[in-house]
Amino acid sequence: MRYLAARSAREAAEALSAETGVTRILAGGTDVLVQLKSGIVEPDLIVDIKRIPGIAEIVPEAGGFRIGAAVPNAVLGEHAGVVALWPGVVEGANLIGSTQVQGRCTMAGNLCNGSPAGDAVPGLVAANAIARLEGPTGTRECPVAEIPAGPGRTTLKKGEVITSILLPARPERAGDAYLRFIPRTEMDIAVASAAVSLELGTDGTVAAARVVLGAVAPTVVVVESAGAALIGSRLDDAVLARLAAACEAACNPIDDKRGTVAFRTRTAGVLARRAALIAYARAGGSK
Amino acid sequence: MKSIPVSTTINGDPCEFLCAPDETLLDALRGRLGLTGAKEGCGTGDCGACSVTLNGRLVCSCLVLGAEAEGAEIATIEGMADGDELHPLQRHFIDHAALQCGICTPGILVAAKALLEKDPNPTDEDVRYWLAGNLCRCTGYDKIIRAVQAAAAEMRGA
Amino acid sequence: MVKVRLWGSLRQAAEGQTEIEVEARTFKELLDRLVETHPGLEPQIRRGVSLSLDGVIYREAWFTEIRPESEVVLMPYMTGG
Amino acid sequence: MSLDEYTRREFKQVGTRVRRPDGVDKVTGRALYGADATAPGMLVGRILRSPHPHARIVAIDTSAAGALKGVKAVITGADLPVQEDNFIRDVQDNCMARDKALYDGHAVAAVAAVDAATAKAALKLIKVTYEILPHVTDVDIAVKPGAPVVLAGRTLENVPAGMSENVTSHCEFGHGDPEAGFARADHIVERSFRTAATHQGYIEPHAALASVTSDGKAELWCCTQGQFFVRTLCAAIMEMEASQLRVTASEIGGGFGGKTTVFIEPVALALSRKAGRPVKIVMTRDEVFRATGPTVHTSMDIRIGMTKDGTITAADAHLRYSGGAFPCGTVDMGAQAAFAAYDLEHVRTYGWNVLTNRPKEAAYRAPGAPQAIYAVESVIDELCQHFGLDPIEVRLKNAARKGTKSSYGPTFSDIGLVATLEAAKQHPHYCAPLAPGQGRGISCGFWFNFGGNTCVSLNVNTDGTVGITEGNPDIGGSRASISLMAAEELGIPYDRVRTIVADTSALGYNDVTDGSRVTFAVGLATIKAARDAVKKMCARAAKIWGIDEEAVEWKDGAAVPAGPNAGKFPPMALAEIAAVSFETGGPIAGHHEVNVDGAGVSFGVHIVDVEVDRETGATKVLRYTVFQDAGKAVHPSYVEGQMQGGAVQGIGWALNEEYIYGADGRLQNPGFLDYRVPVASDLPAIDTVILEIPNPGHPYGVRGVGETGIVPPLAALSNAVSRSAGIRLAELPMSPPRVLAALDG
Repeated sequence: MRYLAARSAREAAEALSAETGVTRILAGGTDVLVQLKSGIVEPDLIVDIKRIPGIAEIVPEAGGFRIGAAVPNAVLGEHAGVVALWPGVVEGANLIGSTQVQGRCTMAGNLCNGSPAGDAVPGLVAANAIARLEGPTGTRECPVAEIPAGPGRTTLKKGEVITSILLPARPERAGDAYLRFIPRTEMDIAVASAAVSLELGTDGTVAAARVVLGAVAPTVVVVESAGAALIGSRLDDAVLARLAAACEAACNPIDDKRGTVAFRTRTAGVLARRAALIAYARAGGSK
Repeated sequence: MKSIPVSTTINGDPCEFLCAPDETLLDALRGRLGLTGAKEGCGTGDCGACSVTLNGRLVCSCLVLGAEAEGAEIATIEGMADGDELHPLQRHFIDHAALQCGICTPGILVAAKALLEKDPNPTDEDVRYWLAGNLCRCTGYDKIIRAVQAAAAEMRGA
Repeated sequence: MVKVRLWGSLRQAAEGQTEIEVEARTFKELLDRLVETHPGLEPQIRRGVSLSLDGVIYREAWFTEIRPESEVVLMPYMTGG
Repeated sequence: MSLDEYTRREFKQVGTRVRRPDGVDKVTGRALYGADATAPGMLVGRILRSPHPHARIVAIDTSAAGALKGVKAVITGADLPVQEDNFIRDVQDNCMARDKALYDGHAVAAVAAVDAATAKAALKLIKVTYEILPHVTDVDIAVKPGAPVVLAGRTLENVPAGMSENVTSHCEFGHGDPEAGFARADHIVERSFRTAATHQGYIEPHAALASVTSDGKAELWCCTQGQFFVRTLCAAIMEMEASQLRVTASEIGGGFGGKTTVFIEPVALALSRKAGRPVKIVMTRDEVFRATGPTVHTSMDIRIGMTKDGTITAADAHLRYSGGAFPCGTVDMGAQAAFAAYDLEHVRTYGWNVLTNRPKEAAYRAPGAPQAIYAVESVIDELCQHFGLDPIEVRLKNAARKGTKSSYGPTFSDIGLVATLEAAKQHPHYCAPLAPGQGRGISCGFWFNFGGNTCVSLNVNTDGTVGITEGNPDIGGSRASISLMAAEELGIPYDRVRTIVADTSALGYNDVTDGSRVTFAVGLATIKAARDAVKKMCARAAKIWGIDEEAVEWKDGAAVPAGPNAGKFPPMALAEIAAVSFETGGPIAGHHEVNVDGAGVSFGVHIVDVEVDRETGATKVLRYTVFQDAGKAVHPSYVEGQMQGGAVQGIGWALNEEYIYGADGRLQNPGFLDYRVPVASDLPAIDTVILEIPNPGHPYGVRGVGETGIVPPLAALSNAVSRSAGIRLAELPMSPPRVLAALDG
């Protein structure tokens, strides 16, 4: 195995595309090193992107924030601006692993790991976040929602590296929230999760909504019908019931050591309902 | 695999070592530098026994490559006491019987120190969540929380 | 003579009896007499038994004195964690 | 040993919260644990493990591995001797499979190489030809005739005919006529329960460093609860004489029963012998879960009858325990412990041990008791709910007490159950108000406690300090307790005594640190060793004073004339006698060797409040209080620590911890990510109430406290969940999917 601390995104992309063997990109490393330890992968090349200038920075951009791919989630959580604008995205990112893991793990890494249960991903997808990628043929932008391809797989092409993620601007009355279910209070992988992002109209009803579920299908799921169910409402009980039902209908989970199909389906609806209420309150909505 | 030379500062002292590209910081600390205070309980970031700080940030040294430590400042349990004077956390852990077997203790002390540097006056719940990545199987955590709070109170008073 | 109470599954090895009377003054004598008089008990005794004497459990201790009025209960050999 | 050991006394030091002698080492990272040992020229040992739950090993080709540069030794089961004795053979075959791989993770070969990377590469070059056999990992399937047979020919004579060959032993305990008793009951609850296998979950993986030299001598450093037992097992497996094998116990990073046997130690020795160099093996966490000793998993049927005033009229239990691929006797202990807390006229328990393709069970804190008592205490709670009776009152009404003929045979002498229940009943926790949706559960727990073989040497140094050499690894602060008892007995300050744990060449045999025995048994031997030294010091003083030995007694750390007739001499302190010991006859030491009995049984009562999230099935533990009799709490902090640690392990067992096997027979969750031990944020404070009812079998009244604490939480949690959510679960763990499924009916 070779270790390369790339000095530029270009160097990283070129090294990755030139390598014929197995490669891994090292940002926080909290998934990659676990894979190394367990022997799941034996890379020929590891490219550490943390020494690329600017890649560990958070920069305001067009009313939103550009989050460098190597920004540890603990740093993200300490950024008052991002927390105020996208609290749900940050709470998802901050739920990953322990305090120790938070000191290393990144949203981009969570996305590239390809797990349908990644805690950072539903919030990013609900936020319509855009990833910026450096690849052998240059730079491109890609909605975060289009990156997951299945358990452990992404749509990234060989040699492509995410260098940053843009959290867009949002209107005045907007809020988001993320909830997951785990058996303990910490340290588990989500058994089911839900992110909800809402914008309210001037009348205080929901004008736009995006509901995203995690851990209930091979990738995170954007549940259009669940979002639609909230439009024009103040989240009364009947609307929340329709939201939960739409979420349950969108679930296509597996039975495994972490949860059953029935449990994941049921809790996905519950979490979406609870997350919607939190997002609504954050947006300034009142019932 | 060709070894990589790494220059770091460990517990305030400059330190150079060679490590394999796939070698973790934990293995380098324990195997190459004789700093066996950090323990490997899992190797996958689930137990926290290998906790150290890297540039002031609490991490699991099993989830860091040795090569990544180039230019970094690392603090381990071995650097926590000031000479023969124990850190208040260390003292209170002994006085409150916050350790039984002691294998998780170095990691918990390093983590608790990082907490108190960030928040000198945490609630019990803050301490419990901060330390959720440090497994202890002997104590049921009760005396650990009490010891951290006693040390925090002393440090605030100082 | 002392009365020795057996645990349930030893009954079949002791011709259906739950209590056996033997002449013994110590734990060792008791085990020897039991094996002599009830050979069916031998496999279990060889695997190991504990002895409760007036409510106190003894795991080995051949020379533990047994008085005729003592309550003697045979138990499987036990270990802890 | 007798029941007249105890004499009432006022303690000066016992009962104080002194600093433990290993504290500074452990808070500074200096303490040396198993994996911290090194030796010159040390090789790295790694073990190849079967991916199959059940397979015949047709052939193992190690030639390519052996030829790899840097590989110094390769061994397989064929390198170890054929053992006659069943017990030793099982231990050995568990360390290294011989003919069959019996579970996922079973060791089949091992290598020693110059570094970890080479060892890992060598493992990949070992070619094992397996003939895959049908497997069974579930006790209820394994027990049925026609199930795949894990090991043939291991059924004991006590197993009724016609059962699966996986049933290796049967036991039955009890008295009276249960059917007659059930006929008198106003209500009978009959329920079947299952409990998952759990793991002790010590944070320190097993580690061993072995060095065998060409003259047949060997050194072994390892983390173990019993270096002497390790020597016994390894000497048998290596066909060595005990005197040639010195085993040193490192500091131990948790055991809880799981480090009472060997797994890698004989492998490290065999590799070292073959390589001619020291070999260190450290298990990965994955190996710890797959190939050390979790608990039994169980299936149980419980039936209890009660009258409407809360009197239990009869009880019976059928227990099916599986301790994995080798026979074990854990069900015997479960069957004896099941109803121990109750005074029953009619009671019967039946137990069966069943083989499955899982790792060989090891002890875990009160082995066998938590499972059976969980089932029994759940049914008693259900009866309390049925009749609307207070659960503590019902337990008090039926509690075993002095004179009760126990369900396992003997008549109880002084036991502390009633006092413990009374303490729980009067505690503010028991009557604290609960919010809607919250539930409170209680449970009793029981464990036998043991004493065992123990040696202690106590050396009086010429400067008046004292060194104690004992032979039991300190897993929870026992060196502090032992020093305290010596200081108390000698009448010198605690900090003038230092206790160390000896290697196997320094002391006679000591039983494993298990059965809650150390503070009790080693403490007893220490007190007697101190008395031996005192006797010798009195004799020296008598010589110096020129009076009879009988005319000298020991008081407050000094020899004094026994009365006015003995003469008028000022007290001669220990330090003064020690200072002139070379001149008065030589060094002074006391010692004591004994096989201790009279440990005295132990009871505990736990109260827990929980709240179940009815939409997700998650259980939050809100408040927890432990009540337990310690006889005499030598170091109260570490007594509390045992009670708190046991309670939290039990909480984990009740709520989330489980071995999960797939249909392929492979363990699905061999890591701390998915084997979910409680984390700090899962828990409230764990309050403790120590009762001190002196144990007549110990000079200071000490009773073991280590194990009982893990017994009550299982049912206490289940009973609390029942009262919070209105559902009665009969399977552990009560993981959220199970709770939610029960709530959804």
